[in-house]
Amino acid sequence: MTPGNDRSGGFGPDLAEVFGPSQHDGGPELVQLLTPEGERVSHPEFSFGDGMTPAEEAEMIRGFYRDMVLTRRIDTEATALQRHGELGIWAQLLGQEAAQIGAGRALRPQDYVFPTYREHGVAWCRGVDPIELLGLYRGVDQGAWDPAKYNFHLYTIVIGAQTLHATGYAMGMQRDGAVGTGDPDRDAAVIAHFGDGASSQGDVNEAFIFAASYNAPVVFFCQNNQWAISEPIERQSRIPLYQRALGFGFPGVRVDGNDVLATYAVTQAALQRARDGQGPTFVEAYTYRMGAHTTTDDPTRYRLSDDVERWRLKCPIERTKAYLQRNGLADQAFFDDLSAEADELGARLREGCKNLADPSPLSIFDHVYAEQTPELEAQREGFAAYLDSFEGAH
Amino acid sequence: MTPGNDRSGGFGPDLAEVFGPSQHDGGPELVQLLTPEGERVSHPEFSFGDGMTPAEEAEMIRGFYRDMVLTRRIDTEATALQRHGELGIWAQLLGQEAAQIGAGRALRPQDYVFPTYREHGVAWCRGVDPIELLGLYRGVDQGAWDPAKYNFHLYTIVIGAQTLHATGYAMGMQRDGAVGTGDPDRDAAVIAHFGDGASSQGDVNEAFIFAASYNAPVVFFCQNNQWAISEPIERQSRIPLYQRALGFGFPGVRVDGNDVLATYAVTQAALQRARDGQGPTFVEAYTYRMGAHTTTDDPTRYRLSDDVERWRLKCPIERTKAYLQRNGLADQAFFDDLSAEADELGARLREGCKNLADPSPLSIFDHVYAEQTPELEAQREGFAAYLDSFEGAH
Amino acid sequence: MTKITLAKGLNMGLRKAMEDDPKVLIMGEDVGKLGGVFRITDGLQKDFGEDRVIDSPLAESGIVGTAVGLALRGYRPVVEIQFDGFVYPAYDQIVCQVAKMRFRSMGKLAMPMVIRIPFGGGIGAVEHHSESPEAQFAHTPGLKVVACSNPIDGYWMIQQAIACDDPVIFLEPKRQYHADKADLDEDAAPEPLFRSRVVRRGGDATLLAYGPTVKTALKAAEAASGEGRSLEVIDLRTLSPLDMAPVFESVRRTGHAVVVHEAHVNLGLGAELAARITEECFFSLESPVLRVGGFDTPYPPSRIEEEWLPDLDRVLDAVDRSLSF
Amino acid sequence: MTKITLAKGLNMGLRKAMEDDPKVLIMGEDVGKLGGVFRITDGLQKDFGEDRVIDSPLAESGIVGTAVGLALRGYRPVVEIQFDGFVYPAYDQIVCQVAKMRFRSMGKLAMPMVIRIPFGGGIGAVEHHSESPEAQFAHTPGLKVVACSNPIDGYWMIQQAIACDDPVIFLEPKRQYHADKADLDEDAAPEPLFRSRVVRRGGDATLLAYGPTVKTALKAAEAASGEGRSLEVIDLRTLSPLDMAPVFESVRRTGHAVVVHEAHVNLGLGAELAARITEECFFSLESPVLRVGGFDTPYPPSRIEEEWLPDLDRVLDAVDRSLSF
Ligand SMILES: Cc1ncc(C[n+]2csc(CCOP(=O)(O)OP(=O)(O)O)c2C)c(N)n1
Ligand SMILES: Cc1ncc(C[n+]2csc(CCOP(=O)(O)OP(=O)(O)O)c2C)c(N)n1
Ligand SMILES: [Mg+2]
Ligand SMILES: [Mg+2]
Repeated sequence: MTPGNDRSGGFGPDLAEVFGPSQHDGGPELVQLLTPEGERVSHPEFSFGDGMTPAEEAEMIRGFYRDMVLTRRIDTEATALQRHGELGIWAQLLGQEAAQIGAGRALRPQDYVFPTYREHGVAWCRGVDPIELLGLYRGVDQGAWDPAKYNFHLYTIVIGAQTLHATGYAMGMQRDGAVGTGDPDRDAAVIAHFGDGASSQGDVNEAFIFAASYNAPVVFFCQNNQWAISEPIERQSRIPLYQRALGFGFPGVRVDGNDVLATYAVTQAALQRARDGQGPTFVEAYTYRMGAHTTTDDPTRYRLSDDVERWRLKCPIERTKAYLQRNGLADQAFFDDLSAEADELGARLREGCKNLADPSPLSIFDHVYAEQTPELEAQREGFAAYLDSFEGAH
Repeated sequence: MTPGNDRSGGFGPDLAEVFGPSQHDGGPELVQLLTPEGERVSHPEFSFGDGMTPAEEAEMIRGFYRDMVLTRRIDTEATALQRHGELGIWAQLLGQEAAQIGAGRALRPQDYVFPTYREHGVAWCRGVDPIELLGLYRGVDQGAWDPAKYNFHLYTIVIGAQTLHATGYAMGMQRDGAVGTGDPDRDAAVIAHFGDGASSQGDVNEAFIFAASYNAPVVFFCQNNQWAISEPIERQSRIPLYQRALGFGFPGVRVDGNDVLATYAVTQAALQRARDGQGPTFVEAYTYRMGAHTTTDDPTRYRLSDDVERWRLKCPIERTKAYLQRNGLADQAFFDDLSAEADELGARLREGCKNLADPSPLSIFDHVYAEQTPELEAQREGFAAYLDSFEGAH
Repeated sequence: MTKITLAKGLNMGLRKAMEDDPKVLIMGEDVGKLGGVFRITDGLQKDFGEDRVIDSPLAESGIVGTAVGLALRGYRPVVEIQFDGFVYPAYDQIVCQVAKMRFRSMGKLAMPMVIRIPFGGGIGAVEHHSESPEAQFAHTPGLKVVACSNPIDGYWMIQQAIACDDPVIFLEPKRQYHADKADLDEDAAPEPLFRSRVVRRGGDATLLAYGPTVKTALKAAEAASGEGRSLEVIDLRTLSPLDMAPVFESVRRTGHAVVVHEAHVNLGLGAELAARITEECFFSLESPVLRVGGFDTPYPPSRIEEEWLPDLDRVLDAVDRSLSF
Repeated sequence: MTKITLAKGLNMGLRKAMEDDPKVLIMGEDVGKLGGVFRITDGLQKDFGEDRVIDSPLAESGIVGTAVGLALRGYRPVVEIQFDGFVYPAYDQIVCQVAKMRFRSMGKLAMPMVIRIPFGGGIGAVEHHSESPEAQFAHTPGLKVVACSNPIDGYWMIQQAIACDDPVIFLEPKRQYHADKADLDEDAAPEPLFRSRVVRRGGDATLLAYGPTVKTALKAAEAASGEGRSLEVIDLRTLSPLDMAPVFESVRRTGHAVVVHEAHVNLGLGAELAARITEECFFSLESPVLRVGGFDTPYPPSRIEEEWLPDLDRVLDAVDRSLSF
């Protein structure tokens, strides 16, 4: 090749042609086990239900369905609570239920989760009381649950920061001898959640490097919901995101994030690789943010409703329902009961939210350090005296 | 596949098997045009000398040889100057001459360079007086040359930071209409130098993302000299570094960084891609740091002399000399003249270094802002008066 | 004369700067179609194109780092950091590269960059959205740091900052974006950028404020006047360099000074102001300079942020303590 | 009793901490075989293995960010930042994550991490190798910041910092690593970590110093005593929280205070000390607190660094100005 003459020569084929653009979702690269129409399909590498009886399998899918319906209800209620002024803001997960439930249900108790601010479905799977999710958004706390109780870290708002925490935590598991022993109750892994936008942060790429370098047991689970607030995925990557991992020397796979069975199967396999001591995996759950970025966002300024309509046809809940119904795996009573359960949950959330009390002003000084410093004690006392001075005035 | 049973299934083949380990330098992936023994070999994609007459080609190779010999002399002299206390520290390039001269000579005047602290050979190609390189290491300045004069930015010491500057500068070229016009005197590109260690920094990976996203005309030129101070390349990547680029959606190529012809050919092609508007390329120049990290480092603490000996056989200068001699492309007079020229350069450097004057104490206050602020003016005056107060005392 | 909010003033100022100089670029997350989460860049991408109003990948170090390169190429990038708490990933580029470029190149390289940061609390947001990081930037030589407090300043100061050949950290009190309106006279001659301004005359004590606390200080002065106390209020406007002349003049007259900012008191701007005022006005001071600010704790959950933030009563309390010292 | 340098004291202290608690890990660039560029971790990887002395990829945010995860898993990471000027890529993780974890989790999560930073100038290095970033950390609630100044403190303070359940920014005056030797008594009872210490008694004025400037202050006091002036020297040791009691006691006695640090004067620790001393000792002060520090310019080329750094003469000059105010 004469340098400069043949424009593509020497550097291999045009990668955009090889990989296709970043928002392309067809083709064999997308792992799918349940079509938008609710048909089971098979995949050469991943499958769901192996080793289960049909009854067990149906039970599990009904469980996923229930999880998704209840998670959506939490989301809808919280959105309404924000509209009524009970929450300051809410980050909706509408449309991402299958990605979160599929990932969340693939976890074992000893695994550990590092969520973003939108992982309400994963929190549900970990047993966090949904009322505890509201505090941050109401402004009464910054996450009220005990991470150690659920192996579910507090929400992280600074984009990408938690992927490094996840990697470090996984390095800790290695040091604890909790990886690759072959004991299913002992071997553990970490899952790090993040978004398509987050993939551009230095921290996330450094997390890939550390995880690869130490072969840490961590699954990088990216919900590519196509948007980072107003910016489309094309701004962050020109090829499919899961390919990013290959350049760091570990596998990446794109799964249909609106397909709860496929997401479960892929995440479960990735977690098992990690637990077995085979290191990190990148899972790109290809999905769509059906709602606004948060309740303060106005997506009509930057995207077409056509897109949203197209994705509505891929609804993760509808396809699971169609599958269950078509195959007679759930009767009307199941759906009615679930509907009642959702209503109850909704009522409990509304009630619980309103009962979330404001913290006391003096709590400002709590937990800055393990023990109160003299400096802060003095500030606290000064502030207490100041507050007291109003007592008389009122 | 049953999740968790088949350990590699679903995630593709073992990448370490596909790509080989990061420090593996054989195989077809390494672009080489001149063997360590000084034999010309051909490569299916890259070649050197097309369109030139044999005389022109020989002239060019003699030029490269001269560049490498003089660059090495600069390095040796500076190392000696440090030993004699004339420099505070020096970052040696020993062994990396071909990588730097190959890259440096592939540049056009309108291209722009962002170096690290070790790009003395590239500086040489850009016409920077080597004496100007010494100031930073002597402690009399932080880079004395005018970057705009040579299109060669100041050295950057914070690892990786300059790769973002390079990308931004390239975005500026796009906005100036200096890319893809087809006019060889107008179309321009940027080259960003960095090391294997640097590839772990968030900034470098963000630079890849920005460059890919905007298709910026920038060549990421990584000298993989196998070491980041005491850390081997395996700590930063478990597969060959050039593969990193693929995950970001642009081409990567590994070239024999001790082969000046191959490095020239590959860099030149990558630059041309950029100038043509085809976006970024990653070039991994596979080489070896023959010296210490800097003159304050002691590599015997962390690496085997065997390795160094093995790499000595791949010397970039020796192989070029062997080629020139064996093919009768340079006579003894050429080598003698060059040797004399190197001695002269050495003498000029020693002399020039000693003449680099210390800055005046009051220069501390210069150029903090475009115009002096009243605050700094007051500090300056106070300090001037303070200094004056000693005049009498002495 | 047009009635404008601070948000509108900044938007108009940016537009004017882009019209006046084709080298001015805007970069940041969501600054394009969305117009930024606060709509400060509303309509600019539509009118100036995607090459001049650049939606960036989600990476703050990347934004500032590429802006450095654009500045070296002769552009004048105006970077938007979405919220104060997200400036830290870019901290290295700002402190080690942006701030030092002119000095280390001995004046050969300029860094005409504006980094706009919506700052301060009071909007009921979740964590990392209500920070006041100004002291850390003011401590860094090579950066200039300014804070606007009202719509008219917003309009002029952003243009002046863009015209400035030094990097400017431009702090915008996000709580005020839509709070008040003022009459803009586009033909008026603006005050220079690096000048503080006495915004209310008074003789009993001096209140020093900037950004969001200027309004608090003015309210406190108003309330105090009802009790027969006359407080002078200075809007500092420039935090680095500080413009101390009007401050010294005032404190020499009143003998009392109270600094009000939202940033943590410990090592906040108040510390520097107290130190300098005491050095220069030692014999005029009748009491030590007092500081009212955010407590030395992380920013609290928003339901109690108004307790954490300095308010009118805490300012008046400090004035009381100062006058009765 | 062993004669040790500061470097040796730190190395021995780290070793002791690792022996005492298997959860203690060391992380950083080149901390393994090389023992760190200053050899502070010399021999530790050999004796404690690669799992406990971890050479990291070249990425500071990655180091601190993964250390956060390790701390959440119950480890006690001790992070080495190679040079002061390279802490900034980790700034976001330190300020937004490390510092806030306990507060935001309402005490449920601890962050027992030590971030060791060789700091300060005077070693003839190139740019970014001589910075004094302490004020920026001290301004951040949730972090503790300490600076050692001598071999014995080095040995004890590093162990105490590792034992502390809060994150500690641990500043080591790199210029002193090999400068002086002192007798270590390993059976002595160490001073508590968060206490300042009067290191020389005197009655005419109080010098406040920490890290590298303690030695400068002591030399200045020695020189002054030759001229019949008796200066008290306090080694602050803890920069956040500050231990003001001995400072107030001293200044009430002397009526004069001079703060000496290498960091830029503007918004350096001296500002906070001046503000607090003036608040507490207003009627005892005979002159304003004066500050001697690095100028408000970027750190200069090393051939003139000794002009930039506060030295004995500049301290004495300030004492003169203070006493003749
Ligand atoms: C460091 C940082 N910068 C900016 C923000 C503001 N911000 C919050 S969410 C968001 C977009 C995130 O997009 P993505 O990662 O795709 O996650 P998604 O919200 O779509 O789930 C931005 C820019 C932030 N939280 N942190
Ligand atoms: C942000 C940052 N961290 C640490 C350092 C200290 N340091 C200087 S060079 C170096 C190793 C760089 O290795 P590499 O990128 O491979 O380049 P090489 O020196 O081999 O040319 C380190 C850690 C630095 N300069 N900047
Ligand atoms: Mg997204
Ligand atoms: Mg290297």
